[in-house]
Amino acid sequence: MTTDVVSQISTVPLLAILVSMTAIPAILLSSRKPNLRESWSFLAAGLKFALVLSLVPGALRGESVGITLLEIAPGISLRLVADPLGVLFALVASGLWIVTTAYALGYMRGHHEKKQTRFFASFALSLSATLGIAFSDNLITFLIFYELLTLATYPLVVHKESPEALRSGRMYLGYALTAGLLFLAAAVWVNVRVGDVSFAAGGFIPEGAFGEGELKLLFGLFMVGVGVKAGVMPLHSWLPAAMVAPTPVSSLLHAVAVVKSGAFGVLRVTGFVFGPEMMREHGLDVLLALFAGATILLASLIALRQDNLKKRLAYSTIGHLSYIVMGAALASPAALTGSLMHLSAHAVMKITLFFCAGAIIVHSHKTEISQLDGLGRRMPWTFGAFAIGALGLAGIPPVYGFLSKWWLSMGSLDSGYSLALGVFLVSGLLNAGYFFPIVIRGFFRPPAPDAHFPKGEASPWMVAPLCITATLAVVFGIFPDFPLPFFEIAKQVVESVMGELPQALNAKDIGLAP
Amino acid sequence: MLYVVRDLPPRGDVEAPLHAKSSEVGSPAAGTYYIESSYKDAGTDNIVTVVLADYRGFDTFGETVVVFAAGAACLLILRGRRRS
Amino acid sequence: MSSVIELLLYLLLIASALVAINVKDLLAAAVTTSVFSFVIAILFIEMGAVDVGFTEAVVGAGVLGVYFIMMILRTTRRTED
Amino acid sequence: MNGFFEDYSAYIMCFLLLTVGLYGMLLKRNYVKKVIGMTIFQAAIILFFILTAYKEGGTVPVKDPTLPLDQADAYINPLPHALMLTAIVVGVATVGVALSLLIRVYGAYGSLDEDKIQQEASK
Amino acid sequence: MIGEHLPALPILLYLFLALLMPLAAKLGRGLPWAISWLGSLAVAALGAWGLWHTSTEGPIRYAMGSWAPPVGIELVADPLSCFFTFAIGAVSAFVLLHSRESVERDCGASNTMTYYASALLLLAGFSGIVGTGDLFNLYVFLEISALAGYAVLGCGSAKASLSSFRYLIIGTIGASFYLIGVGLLLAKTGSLNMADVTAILHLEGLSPATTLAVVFILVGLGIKMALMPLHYWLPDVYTNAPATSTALVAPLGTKVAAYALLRIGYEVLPYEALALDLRVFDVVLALGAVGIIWGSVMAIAQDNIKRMLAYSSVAQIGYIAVGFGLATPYGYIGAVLHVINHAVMKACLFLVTANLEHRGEGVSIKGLNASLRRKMPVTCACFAMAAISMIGLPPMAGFFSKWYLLLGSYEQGSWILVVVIVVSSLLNAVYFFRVLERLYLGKDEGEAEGASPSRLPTVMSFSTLVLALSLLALGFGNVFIVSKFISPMLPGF
Amino acid sequence: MKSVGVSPIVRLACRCMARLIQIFALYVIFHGHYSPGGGFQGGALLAAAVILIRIGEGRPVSQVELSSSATLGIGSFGALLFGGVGLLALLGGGNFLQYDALPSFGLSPVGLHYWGILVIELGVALAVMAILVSIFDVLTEDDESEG
Repeated sequence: MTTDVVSQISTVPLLAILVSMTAIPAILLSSRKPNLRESWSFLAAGLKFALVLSLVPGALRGESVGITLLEIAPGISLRLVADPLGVLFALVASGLWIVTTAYALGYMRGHHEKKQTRFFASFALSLSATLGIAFSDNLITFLIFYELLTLATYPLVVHKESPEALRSGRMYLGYALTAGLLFLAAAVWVNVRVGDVSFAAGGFIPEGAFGEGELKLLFGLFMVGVGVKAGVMPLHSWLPAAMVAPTPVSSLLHAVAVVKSGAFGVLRVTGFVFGPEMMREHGLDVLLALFAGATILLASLIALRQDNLKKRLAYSTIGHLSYIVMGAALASPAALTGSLMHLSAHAVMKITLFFCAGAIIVHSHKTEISQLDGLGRRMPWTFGAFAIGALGLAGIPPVYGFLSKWWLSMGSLDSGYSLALGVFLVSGLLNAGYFFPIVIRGFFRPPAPDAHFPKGEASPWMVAPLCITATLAVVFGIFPDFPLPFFEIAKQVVESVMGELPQALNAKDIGLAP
Repeated sequence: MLYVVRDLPPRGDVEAPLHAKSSEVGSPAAGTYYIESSYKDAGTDNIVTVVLADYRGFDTFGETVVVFAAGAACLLILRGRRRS
Repeated sequence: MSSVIELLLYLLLIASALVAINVKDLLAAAVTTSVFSFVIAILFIEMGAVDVGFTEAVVGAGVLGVYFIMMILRTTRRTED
Repeated sequence: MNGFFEDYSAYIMCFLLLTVGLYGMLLKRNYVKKVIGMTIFQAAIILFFILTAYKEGGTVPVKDPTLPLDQADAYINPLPHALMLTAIVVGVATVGVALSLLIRVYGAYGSLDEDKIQQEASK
Repeated sequence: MIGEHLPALPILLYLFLALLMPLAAKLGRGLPWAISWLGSLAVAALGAWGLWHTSTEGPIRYAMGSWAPPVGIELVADPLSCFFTFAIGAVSAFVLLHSRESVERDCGASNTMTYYASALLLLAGFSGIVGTGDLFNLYVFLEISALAGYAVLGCGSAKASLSSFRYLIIGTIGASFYLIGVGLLLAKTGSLNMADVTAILHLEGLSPATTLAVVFILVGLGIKMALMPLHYWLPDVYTNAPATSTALVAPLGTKVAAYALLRIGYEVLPYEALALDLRVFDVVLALGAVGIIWGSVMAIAQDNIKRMLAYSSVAQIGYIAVGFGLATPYGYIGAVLHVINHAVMKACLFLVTANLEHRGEGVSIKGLNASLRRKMPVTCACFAMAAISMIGLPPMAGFFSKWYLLLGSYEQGSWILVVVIVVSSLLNAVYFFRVLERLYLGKDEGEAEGASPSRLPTVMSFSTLVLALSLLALGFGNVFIVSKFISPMLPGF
Repeated sequence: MKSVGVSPIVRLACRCMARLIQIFALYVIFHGHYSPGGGFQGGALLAAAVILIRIGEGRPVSQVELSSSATLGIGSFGALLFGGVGLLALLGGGNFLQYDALPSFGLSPVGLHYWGILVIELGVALAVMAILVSIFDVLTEDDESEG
């Protein structure tokens, strides 16, 4: 990152990416011994998280460390740099990989899934790609990992190899590859006009490099490029379709890694390519905000009508991703803070919800919401965690989701788009509207007479992770900097991009309430 | 087509670029050089033979190779497939 | 065209070419091709290209003719155009 | 020099011959006819080169004791002749390969007419 | 010694090895095979050395028989020609290494000698086209490679002979057109030497006759390189020919014609007149663009993998034509880089089909199933890598040629081209993932482990793998190649 | 080709013609320096002679003249003779085919060119004769059966 802070050479970002890549051969070689194979995954996940953690102190000081690998096109290097924004995203992704690995172990074995080796190998590769995206220093490095992510997740989407899965896989590829190509087209264009593709906090495209119309077109290309993965409507339809994948995939990739890399891409493009000033100057912020707002509302409405649990979660994901996009679009310090916090908040909460859904599917083989009546009493832990996640997504304190939504709302006020505030409020209600009935059905409705529920809870391999993430959601809601300093890092990012902190922060008011 | 033909040097024109002593950029024109110096260079009366075998010997080597290639090609295509 | 003979040769050339291409019997076509080669060889010699004319006569009228005829004997004389 | 017809009719004949050859190669349906068209086409090209080499009043490019060699205009240009010797050989070689391919084609399809072979091949 | 004679050495090496084949076959049965791939390797080494040498010390000109150029024949080794020589040697070395058993199967065991002789003559022709500085000499080598090409392409089944015969007719038209063009140029300039003709034409500009010459030369070479409307001979030939021949001709044959086009178009003919009066570059660009889309769409419609790859070649040649037609440094870099990238990709893909045929698997896409992945893991992995590169995903080689072409199109402000390149990448993805899906997903319907026939010979999987891996190397090394070798060879624009 | 049924007169004519053609061919090759003609024409004439015998006498007899199995070998030998002269010049310190760099045996450079040309013409003649006959052989071979 060509921020004010001089970047130091450090191999840590590279190592963090390589860790899971080197795990792949190990996983493939030990395909006959499941226990060994899974321990490789655990080992890689732990190491990766430790490596990312070691980057946190630097990020808190606002430093960027990284390494230039090789020149990949004249004047453009394959360059990995851990700046605060990248570290934030990497923390979320690598931290949740550990829990997901545990969960996946329980899920895959409980579900007797086939081809588990391929599954775990692709998973590791996806995580490498995700971290690569987080640590990319320029558009081309970003694009390389972005495409790698597409390829790595494709086997996961089509994992079941049913005709439906294949169809979804094709759809996913179609969307993602198109997006990648448009991104490429945009990146090349920038390279031709600006002569540089390195991200810089506050944007690196100089005023006047593009004409008015060209700028809008460029922005459009970029936004389609990253918006597909971020599920911005009307580019979202691959996401519900991709729900045919096994639930650990849906939870980590389609709630955290893949879709968040899209949202992360939006943040990178708005904050580090164009910059808030240029966005505002040329009305790009309104353009993006319109799409984001529409997505938030529409996705919530569609979610209301879904009976399939995972589908409902998928549409909810689409809505919440657009929160992040909206925060990026509003481009005020407070909104950006909210956006960054929602990046982590939504991850923690949505992964909880998907874990719960997976546990329900594996344990009771129920996939539709209408079949869940009374199940909560059999699976109290699962449904309890679900309730916490639902509360958070609806924006009710003391869960983490409340904080992020609060900042977003603040941002909508001080950026002058108060209409956005309305969007957040309405969507909060809608969130409550589509999540709470599930909890209520689970705990308070009597089971249907023909329902055959198994006894007890799901496997501890699955329940433990979902309890952990639910707890995390609450803990972060109360102490936004404990155990991981998400809020502090977000502050660094905001300061570097906007040049100022949200006003409320200047009053030394940090934490629970503004 | 007539338009193009008109642009060519007339038949038998001694002034044509091909027959000039040197080209417009001053390099010697090959044809005239051959006529003037072939006997001097190779002591052979037949100018075409000298051009063929000496000045442009590499073309002729190529030509011989073409013949060889044709022989190999015909053998390859038609021989040795009784078993199929 | 420097002489009537040359003009006649040209006309013969084009006529034999057309016949070779259009005659319905392949063997006749092959023989006409040899004639064509022979005529064009004479033309070459008339224009001072003795070596080329010689070669064309040997090759076109001789070797190629034999090849064509051998090939036609091995396959078929029949053709539809 | 001598009027258009005198100067250029040879070129025109040459181009006519080219057209005849091309017509044979492209439009004839019989493969042997295509090969014959090919020989005519190549002969026409050779004719063109020889035409460009010709000099009015020039003699055969073999040293003549009565004509000093530095009178270049007295000898016909040998360069195109040499080139065309090569081209003739290339032509023979091509025809040889073409004919051997045709023998195989006939062996498999029993015909040398494009339409019949196409019928046979699509069976 | 080597430096002085460098331009002639690859050609002579190939020619002599080919001529020695009858002798070699007498001495040992496997000798023709060994000689041919070792020879190619040596040529690759010469090319690499020459590339390094000429890009630091400038081009080497070699007068055949020591006759100064306009009188004698001149060979030229500059970075571009050495680059192509290297590509020819390197790709063919691995294809030939791979070829031993498929040649015996497809062309008969008693024909190996003539096959390898023809293959070497084919390569000799290619390197001659690349190395020569004389217009007529280029024709001679064009015909050497063409004749040898008809032989190796037509020696398999009767179907192969049929399509090879059709190719012969159309290819002869192409070569003859080129010859007519040369004749017209000779009549107007009196010279055959490229540098000489260049100087004269730059002085005089284009007259009607030279314009016609340009048209003939471009159409002739266009046929040889299978540029869009002149491409229709290609799919049949590639589909029916023996596997090795396709793997030899498909990556190199059309590229070499493209090289000749590049050379003559940029260097011999006067650039301004071509660009402004004739708009040749625009025409080539448009044809290339149409070819890209047309080839990709046709590839999707095919069920035979070889046919699909053949149509994909038409599309890829379109890329090269586009780079050529852009007539900017980026376009040029893209075109040249794509030549080597595509050569390696196509060689790899056709070797994969050769492997499939060798194992008795069909080359119909519908007939593929997931058991192949178990039976031939290396082959499948190579196919996947090459396919990803063809689609143009980073960091495989294919991405970077696309990158430069995109840079070039933006520079020209040509939006349609950007769209074409993007759309064609998607179409590529469609037809390659169709195959990948069948290879990697779906039920393993194969029989039990022991029942499958003999394993693929190691050399076969080895050479396929080397080509696939070099795609990665080419991808990561592209900056090195571009800045070190391609940039010095840029013509003045 | 079948030799059965060819009348003795034809056979005799063929034989005589063939010898005449061969002599003429040798003349063409060696006199190529002074009059039209040279390696290729001479080679083609030699080939014509052999082909004439092949047609007139039938295969078995004509094998004595030039064995079918040796044709490609002789062809490559002819081409190698050509290439060898070039290579010899290369090794002698000149460029490929630079005749005056050949080992001189007391000849002047001009003489070297003269003799060099003669040798390569011989090579060409050998190659052309062998290959043209070989193509004729292949075209007339009846023993293949397409399956």
